[in-house]
Amino acid sequence: MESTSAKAPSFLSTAREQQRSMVEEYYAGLAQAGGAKRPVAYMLVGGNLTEIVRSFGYEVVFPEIVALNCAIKHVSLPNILHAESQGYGLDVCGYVKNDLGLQDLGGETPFGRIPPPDLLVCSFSGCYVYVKWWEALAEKYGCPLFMLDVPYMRDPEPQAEDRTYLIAQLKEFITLLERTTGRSFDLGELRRVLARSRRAEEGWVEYLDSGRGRPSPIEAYFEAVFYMFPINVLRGTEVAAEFYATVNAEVKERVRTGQYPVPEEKVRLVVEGVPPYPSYRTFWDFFRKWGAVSVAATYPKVGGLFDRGFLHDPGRPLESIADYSLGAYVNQSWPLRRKLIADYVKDFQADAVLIHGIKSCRSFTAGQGDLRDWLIHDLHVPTLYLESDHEDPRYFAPAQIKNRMDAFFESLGPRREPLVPPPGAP
Amino acid sequence: MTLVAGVDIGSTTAKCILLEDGAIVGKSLAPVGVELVKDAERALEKALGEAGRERREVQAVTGTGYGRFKVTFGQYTLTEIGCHAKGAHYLFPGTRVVLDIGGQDTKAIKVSDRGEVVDFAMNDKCAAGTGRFLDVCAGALGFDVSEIGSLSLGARHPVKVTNTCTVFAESEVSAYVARGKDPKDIVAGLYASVVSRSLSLMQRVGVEPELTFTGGVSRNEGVVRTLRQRLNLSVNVSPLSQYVGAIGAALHGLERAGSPPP
Amino acid sequence: MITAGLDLGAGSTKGVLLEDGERILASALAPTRGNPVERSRQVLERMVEEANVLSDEVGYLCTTGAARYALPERHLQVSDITASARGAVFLVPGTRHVVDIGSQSSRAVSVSETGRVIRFKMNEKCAAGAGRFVDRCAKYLQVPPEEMADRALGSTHPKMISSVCAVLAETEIINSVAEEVPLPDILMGVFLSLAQRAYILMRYVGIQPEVSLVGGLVHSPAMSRALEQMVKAPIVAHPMGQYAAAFGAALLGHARMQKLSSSPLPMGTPGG
Amino acid sequence: MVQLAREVVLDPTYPTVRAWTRRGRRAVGCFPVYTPQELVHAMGLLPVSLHGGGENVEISHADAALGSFLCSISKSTLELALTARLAPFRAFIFPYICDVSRNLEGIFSRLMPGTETHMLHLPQNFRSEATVPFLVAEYRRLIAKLERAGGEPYRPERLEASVRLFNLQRERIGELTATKRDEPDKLTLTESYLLRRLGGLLPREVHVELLDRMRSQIEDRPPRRKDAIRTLLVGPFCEQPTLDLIDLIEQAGCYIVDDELLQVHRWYGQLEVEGDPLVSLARAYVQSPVDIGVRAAPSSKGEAILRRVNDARAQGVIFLTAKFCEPALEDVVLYRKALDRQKIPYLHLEFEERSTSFEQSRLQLETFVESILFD
Ligand SMILES: Nc1ncnc2c1ncn2[C@@H]1O[C@H](COP(=O)(O)OP(=O)(O)O)[C@@H](O)[C@H]1O
Ligand SMILES: Nc1ncnc2c1ncn2[C@@H]1O[C@H](COP(=O)(O)OP(=O)(O)O)[C@@H](O)[C@H]1O
Ligand code: SF4
Ligand code: SF4
Ligand code: SF4
Repeated sequence: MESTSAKAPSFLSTAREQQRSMVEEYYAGLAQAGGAKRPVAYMLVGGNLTEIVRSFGYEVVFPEIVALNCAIKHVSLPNILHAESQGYGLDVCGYVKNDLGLQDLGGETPFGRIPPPDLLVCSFSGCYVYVKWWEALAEKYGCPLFMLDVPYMRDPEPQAEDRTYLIAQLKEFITLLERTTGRSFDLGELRRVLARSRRAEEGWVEYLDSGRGRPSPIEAYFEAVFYMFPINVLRGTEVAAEFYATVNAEVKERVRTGQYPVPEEKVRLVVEGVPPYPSYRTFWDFFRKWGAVSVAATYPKVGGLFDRGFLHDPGRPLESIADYSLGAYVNQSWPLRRKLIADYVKDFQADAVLIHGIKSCRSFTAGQGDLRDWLIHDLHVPTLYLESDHEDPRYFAPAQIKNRMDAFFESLGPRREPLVPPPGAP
Repeated sequence: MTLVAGVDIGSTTAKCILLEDGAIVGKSLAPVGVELVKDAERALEKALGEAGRERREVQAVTGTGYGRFKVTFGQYTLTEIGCHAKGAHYLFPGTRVVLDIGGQDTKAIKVSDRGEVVDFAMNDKCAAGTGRFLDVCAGALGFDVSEIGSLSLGARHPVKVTNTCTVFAESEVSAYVARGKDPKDIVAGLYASVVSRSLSLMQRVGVEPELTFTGGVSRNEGVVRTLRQRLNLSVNVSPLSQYVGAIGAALHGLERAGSPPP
Repeated sequence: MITAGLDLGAGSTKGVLLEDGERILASALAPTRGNPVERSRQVLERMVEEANVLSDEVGYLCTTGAARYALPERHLQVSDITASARGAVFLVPGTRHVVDIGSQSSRAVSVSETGRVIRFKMNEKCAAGAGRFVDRCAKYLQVPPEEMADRALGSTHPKMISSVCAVLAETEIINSVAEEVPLPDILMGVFLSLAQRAYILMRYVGIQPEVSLVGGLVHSPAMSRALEQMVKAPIVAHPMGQYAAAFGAALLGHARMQKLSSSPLPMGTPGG
Repeated sequence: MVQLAREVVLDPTYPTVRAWTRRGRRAVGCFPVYTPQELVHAMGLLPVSLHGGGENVEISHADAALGSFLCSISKSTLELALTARLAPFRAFIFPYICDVSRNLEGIFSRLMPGTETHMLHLPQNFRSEATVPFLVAEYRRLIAKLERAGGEPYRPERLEASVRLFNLQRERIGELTATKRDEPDKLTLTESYLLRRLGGLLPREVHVELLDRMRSQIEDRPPRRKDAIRTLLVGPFCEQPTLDLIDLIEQAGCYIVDDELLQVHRWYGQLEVEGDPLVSLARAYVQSPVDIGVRAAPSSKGEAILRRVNDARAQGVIFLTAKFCEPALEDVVLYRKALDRQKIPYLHLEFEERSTSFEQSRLQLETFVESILFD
């Protein structure tokens, strides 16, 4: 039954404050960046080369993150419409349209102006749209574009030839950076950056792992999304390395005081897919009403599957960066993705899986229907599939989504016997 | 003696069912307008009128359908997915799969032997293949949707209706009319298109006997016939098929009436 | 020389008679109702009567519109985009951009001084962007269609419709009514949503003054008001704008007839 | 001949492949746009181009796995697989041309037990020294899969022989496309398309022979000068428009003087084998000048389109893109900006495999032609 006590979510207050000011500072810093002294590199979240670029003194812009920030702040639609008037069709990825629309309109956002790029780094890691998007930016700005071709992961472990190929490209990238910045590569600096990344990653993993608790002291989808910002955008900086200590201390406090994000945990969910950012709050509310909490999710791993064993290693700088790029979540083949989700269900004792499909993202979404089918029919895990968009508010039909969600949770009701753990992954 | 009511406020019609000790004693059906709360009230009053009963005798009212939250005078709500499962189970206890085609969406629901929802799938993309689609296309042919049920009988060369959009399908139909196609063939094409879409939806939950077809479109004998032919299965269709959601809602109230409302 | 232009539209059939490609002799309109051939013959007959000419004085018959190929006695057919661009420039000289909103589709066209199409774009995916949508909303909201525009103009806080789907948009409207949004605001929202879609098309082809609105929506002052809000420039809606394609057809027919009389080429139809 | 080609192409059960496999041979389905079909051939297998289902395949199973907002070719290919119409195939190769093709492989690998499937990572970094060696290694992964699918062991000399045969085929196809460019009235786009498409459905020797026979027939045709517009057709490199739509384009008054249909046969011209044939094959892919949506642009997109318009002496461009095909959709915006600058007329249409009514397309095509013809 729908619980009537859908209180506002309790945030980790200190961490949340800290996160907010980190975001503000970051954008404020960006607004000042650009030019020879603090050149700007545009990068993509999946398989990014933050550490290398930072070691050369670049400021980094992630248009995907800017796009999702715009969507949460309800300012994505004008950018999208502008891109559509340029000829980008309804079906083009919302991130792309938000970014290209925004670029064309001068880069002003409610959180500050986004400076144009001096360098475009395309990590072709799990999304072909990346290639198209960066081509458009290169055409617009005429700045250098480096294409890091990341082989798709079809085997559980990286193959030797994949690593060799990536390391060769990374070396070529470093040469390009030396040429464009006039600075020489500083291996010591890269190692220091990597060490900071690693600290952030360890803290982040600790945070994610606390979802195993019953009840879960974290909301591993809606809440985790807030704490993704440092791990994706500020990785390699000291603030990011420090940040997760605050977060984890507060999570422990929650457990101590019994203040859980969903006070009456009724359903434990594993969530797959990108969130509907324009209707983030509404969507979350639908869940809380049913006492549903996400205990693990794939989306917060788009910037790296750190929780599955990979961490940057200052002792193997280029090798670990290569492995990082290969390990982006969307760069995993469907068999690997399926196994990961099944593992989450088992490890985090989830009752059900929610899949949120994105109408304009094929990389994530194409095949989620098959995933649903596999979960329901082969693993007997109740699974709900919903669809809207990550950027475009026009695609969120609240009544329909609520209807499906209610029906799903209703149907879970009578069968809330403890679920048999899925019979192992294939 | 327990008297309960189920009120189904759909996207096009409001339905009400009165159950007394598990037997249907009254029903009503009317198009919905823009004042859903009033529509819901009216639906209940009309059913009470038919049964010759009083409002105060009703022990539980359950709202369902898109407008279930507008049944403000009721005690319970349940989505129409749950209700169609329950209702179909009540009418045909052997039901394993329910296909519900209403005004705005199509649902395939897999149900347990106790009438509980096991899995369901709904049309995700627009209103293509729903009741609205048939209403609009019937209009383009100059008919009302209730008149076209038997029209496809003598069709020999059904046309292909491929447009995914309800609104553009209307122009596709107009184009066939302009080209002088036999309305029989056009209607047959429409049914094939509706059935093909719902088959694809049923694939998601798995087709198995018994299948019960519910919702307003199940009153269309042409669609029923086409569905039977395509599936090569017998398909349960009750004369009360449009009321199945309301029946399920009433049953839900009956189950819950023992326990105090939350 | 008299030429006739017939626009066999999806919603209505329109016709004009032109003398020497200049002077308007007659015009007529009838709802198509699924029978474009018969309807266009009736329209032609009515015009011949109105103009008080003999039917064989009509030297050339050019069709346009969705059913342009349906009428066997036509001499030429042209696309309705070509035709309405030509007609818009005839009705409103100086037009360089045409927005054509008919019953089932909206188009934006940039045109040369002579009315030749330079670039165009039409709505393809969803049908929530054209006149039929307005008609349906009128029916839903129980407002007489001719009053839609007037009532909409009374709006102070228009309620935009966000859904891209015509059908879901209707649900959205019903929700607005349930939430007691004032009727004028809902109505203006309908026009603004239409205008927003059209605006994307318009920007795609490039907006240049003067902008003319043609098609059946010229009868809705709220439509041009909504467009003006988007474009932030005046929009001209000629009272005969619904006939733009018919005018264009008559004009192109006239041009073709002149060409034929000056060259011995056999009569051919481009794209025919 | 063309009629026969039409029948073969319209039959979604792959009659030619069935005939071949009945004789105990093994066939491998190759998803567009590019796979090294000569490699498949060299292992004693028949490489067959998959082209989706066309208008005749009703989608009822595939939607469930894929969702609605995807191109038709992905859906219909899966539908054919799930309804046993791809039964003659022992293996499927999906190149990483886009996220959809890539993910489709993951779905096939679950839903098609008993066949081998392979996602071929086609590199997108064309400047790195390491790309060719990587692609060679990638081809070796493919070889291992093909051996499991019943292919004969890989031998370099067999690959050389296959390259020679494929060179012949490319030469013949090159002649067809040259004719279409230089004398567009000698054969229609539909004819040229059908003849080319057979190339992915027949044993290559048979196709070469067939085109040999057609060559003189085409040469002997009387010219049919027609007042049509020389047009470049851009976009349908993967999902194929239906024959009716292809017909419609020329009916509306265009001559398609160059197109992006069926790129697999035109990825490179004559392939010279020097040293290791596998290296030559990889190098040919990396160095190919082909500049279409599924390949990271070697140079500016805008310049590329203008160059192609120029090479084809085209008066205008038609973008014909499959619905939901992002690689194609995103390029159109860059292309049109360049065309706008040069005032070259263009038209953008979208298509779906299953649509049978083309009223909207016809209207736009006619307007496009009229806008160029009328003054
Ligand atoms: N007598 C009838 N014959 C054929 N179709 C009918 C008939 N009555 C209703 N319908 C169809 O049923 C649809 C409404 O179905 P219903 O299940 O009541 O929808 P909802 O619950 O969404 O309001 C209408 O759109 C119409 O197509
Ligand atoms: N008198 C009127 N008042 C308001 N709207 C009108 C009027 N006449 C036509 N319309 C609008 O114009 C639309 C028809 O436009 P029209 O250009 O004639 O379409 P088509 O060419 O497709 O038949 C109708 O759907 C209606 O919305
Ligand atoms: S993964 Fe999806 S959301 Fe992200 S850029 Fe690619 S298409 Fe867009
Ligand atoms: S295609 Fe038509 S029915 Fe579908 S979403 Fe668009 S307007 Fe709605
Ligand atoms: S049609 Fe486009 S999106 Fe679809 S598989 Fe081909 S390239 Fe990918």
